[in-house]
Amino acid sequence: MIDKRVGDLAAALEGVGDGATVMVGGFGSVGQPNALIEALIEQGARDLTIVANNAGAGRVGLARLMEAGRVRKIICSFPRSAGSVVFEELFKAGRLELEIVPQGTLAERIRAAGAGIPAFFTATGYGTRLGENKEVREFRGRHYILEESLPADVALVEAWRADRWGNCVYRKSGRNFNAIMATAAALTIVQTQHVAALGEIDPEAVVTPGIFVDRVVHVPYGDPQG
Amino acid sequence: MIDKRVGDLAAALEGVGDGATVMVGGFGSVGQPNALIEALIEQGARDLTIVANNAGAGRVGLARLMEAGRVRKIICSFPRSAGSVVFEELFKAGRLELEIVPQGTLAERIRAAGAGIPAFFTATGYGTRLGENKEVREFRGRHYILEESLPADVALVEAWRADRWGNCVYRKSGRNFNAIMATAAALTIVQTQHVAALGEIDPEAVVTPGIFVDRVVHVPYGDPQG
Amino acid sequence: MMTDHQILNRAQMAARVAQDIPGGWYCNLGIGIPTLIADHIPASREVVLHSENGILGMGPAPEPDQIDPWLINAGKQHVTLHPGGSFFHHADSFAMIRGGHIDLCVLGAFEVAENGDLANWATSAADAAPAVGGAMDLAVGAKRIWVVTEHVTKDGKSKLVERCSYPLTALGAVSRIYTNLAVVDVTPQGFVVREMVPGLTFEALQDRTAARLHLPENRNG
Amino acid sequence: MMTDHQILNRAQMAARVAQDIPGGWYCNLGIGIPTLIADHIPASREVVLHSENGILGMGPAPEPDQIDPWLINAGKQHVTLHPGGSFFHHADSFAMIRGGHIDLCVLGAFEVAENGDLANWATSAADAAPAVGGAMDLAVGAKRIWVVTEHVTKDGKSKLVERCSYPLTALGAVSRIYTNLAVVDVTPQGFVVREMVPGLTFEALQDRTAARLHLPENRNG
Repeated sequence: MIDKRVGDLAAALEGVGDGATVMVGGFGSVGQPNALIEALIEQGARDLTIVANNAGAGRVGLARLMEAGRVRKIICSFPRSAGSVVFEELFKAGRLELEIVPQGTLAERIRAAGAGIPAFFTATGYGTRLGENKEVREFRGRHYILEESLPADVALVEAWRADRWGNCVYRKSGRNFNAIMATAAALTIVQTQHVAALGEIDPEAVVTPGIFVDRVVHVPYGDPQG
Repeated sequence: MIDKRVGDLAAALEGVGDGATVMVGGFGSVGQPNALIEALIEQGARDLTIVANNAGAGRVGLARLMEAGRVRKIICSFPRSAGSVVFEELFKAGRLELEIVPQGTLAERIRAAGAGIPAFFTATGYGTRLGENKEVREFRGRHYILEESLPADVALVEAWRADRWGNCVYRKSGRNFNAIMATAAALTIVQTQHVAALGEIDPEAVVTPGIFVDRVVHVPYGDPQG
Repeated sequence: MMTDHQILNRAQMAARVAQDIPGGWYCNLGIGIPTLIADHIPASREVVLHSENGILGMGPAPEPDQIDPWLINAGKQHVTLHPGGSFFHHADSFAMIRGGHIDLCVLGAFEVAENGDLANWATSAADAAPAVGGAMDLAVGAKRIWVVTEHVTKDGKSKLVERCSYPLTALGAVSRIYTNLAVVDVTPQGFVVREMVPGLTFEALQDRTAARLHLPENRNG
Repeated sequence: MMTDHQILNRAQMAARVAQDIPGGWYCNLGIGIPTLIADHIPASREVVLHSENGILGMGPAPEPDQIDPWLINAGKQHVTLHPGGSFFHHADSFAMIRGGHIDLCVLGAFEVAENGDLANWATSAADAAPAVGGAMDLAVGAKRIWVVTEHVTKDGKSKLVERCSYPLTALGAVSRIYTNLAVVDVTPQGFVVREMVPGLTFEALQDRTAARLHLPENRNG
């Protein structure tokens, strides 16, 4: 019987290695896999590359992971936001490598990794600083730059409901990066607010089919804060 | 008030021009926009390029459109199937141009057109006849070929339910090419089995958001035949 | 030089943009003044708002006791959803943007050049960590880009320029600019003034603009 | 040359493949003999079947009075859906395939070469209109490709060859072949025979095979 549910957060994070590239879902406070991030801090993996839309806020979650010195590099679209104090400190001190990617290119690079597309052309960034040193090509009279896919070793995902096969649905704006990151990692770990019985999620409404999911841990975390 | 519903099939097909590239959804008999195809035959546009998975069967629908001499070229993955008699006749007679595309590459080229990606690399077809004369590039030790996006002038789509904003859901294996073709055409025309009131379709379960849809025509067509 | 003319405040600028958005358009409204535009579109006019974090059919901010913590816009503010709205993931959301399905995107700007170049994400070439977000994708992807911004910075520098000095967001992207003083089209001939606040002269507007302004041809001819 | 050995029929070949599919795998079964494999996976072993027309968790053919006309597989046969199944569109379906998420794809073949090259879509280089379907995507995308096929054609020609003569589907794709006579692994050393039907000798199998066969190293050593 396929049962991807694991008993606790420690089991969910087992085997994440030093040097891993870790995707972290969420946008703003919605859909953040906070329990998995906390568990990753406990777990101890170092020298991580984080892929996320933001670079953390306050001194909790992603920011705490960074403050603990466990992040070597961050790949994101919006590092500076209200309360990104830890990022600011580390970046100024030269202790954090940064790769800024336009949000749509970030999303498409992640989707491409999940879809077996190693590279694609996009108009986003052409003629700008973020397009420098990238291959330029014209299609139908317009200029585009080549972007490569962005795969990860691990994806940390927050779902609203998941079943033992790993099928997931999300809640409102909590779908965001979670659904695409789930497809792009060698090890996809889901923290879910609710566990559904197999067959309870409408087959027409499954957002992440279980094929993309490796582990499911039940964390009735409650509503996003802030 | 946004109301994309039109009164009849003639209004749905209005303005489709000679020489148009027309996408036709469906896989096997499921999700075929049969009423729209019949209406396209009535409508009279000629010299069409058809994008579809198959090249028609029997002497109805797509096959009848082809038999009427209205199709210049077909882009598909599986031209020869049980009952593709019209295709065989026209192709042998040299009266039909054919572009064969692997099914996944066809799907991705359509999706790319809808997503503003002019070209992408894929391993599919590398080293085969269908990869000949295509740019080859190595990424991370593996060979890929470059494929361009495939946009269309018109997409003919069959949905299960649609509302006046054009939001669509499909039924079981009827989603197939319909959902991606809806994103890739300048004019997307939906024939729907059922019309839903606005807000009746669960926002979490909308497959084709109305932004992609131009016209909706209510055709309670019934179950797929065969 | 003082002139006796009106200066639009932020709400008035937003209202002015809202006037020009026809029903049926799919729009993405950026952070800042653009976000305010939604409040000035009459409820009778159906304009479908897109938010890049995966929402189509976004409604106004909820009453404080009606907040749904799971529903925020790209500016991280709580919002609502209209009937007919839908949710989707980030790749699908930016497929809508990049694929040219959004009729209009309204953005703020640091600078707009007379060739339509837009600079709105980084204030200095030396800033190694500017936050780009979805600005570049929106600027290349939407069918039309309008900018809404004060005509000059707090230091009195014109935001309408011959060539951008800040790092670019996109080339030739902007087609219209709404400022607190004027509505200016970006045309192949450069900036064309379509409208000015009452009491403002063309010359006074030109004085505050670091690129040449033109009057529409029918007013010249 | 007659030998007194068993020859597996189609159902037996399918059953033999089914033996080797562990629970928990995501599998795509091609048209023909591969489709029959599903009937030989015990219900107690959860194997999740994928169909490229947008189904995961496909169940067996329905009873005639239970047919759902909206649910067909890639071979256009009516099927059912297991609890836990899901539907998706063609781009998402092939993202699963191309993205390496399918553990196993079992396909038929015209020819398999000792370097793993597969030819299973066109029977002649001169055929201008062969139907490729999803074969090329599956052959490059699934984590492993097994072929199930008769060992020789109706005309007695070996389907296991040194180099394919038919148009290729994919290079170096196949890792294992199940025939009506043997189970053969494709290794860097070429074809290695893992299993033969009772009564068949290695020499007799080699006689029917147009490429050199090897025995596993542990049987050689």
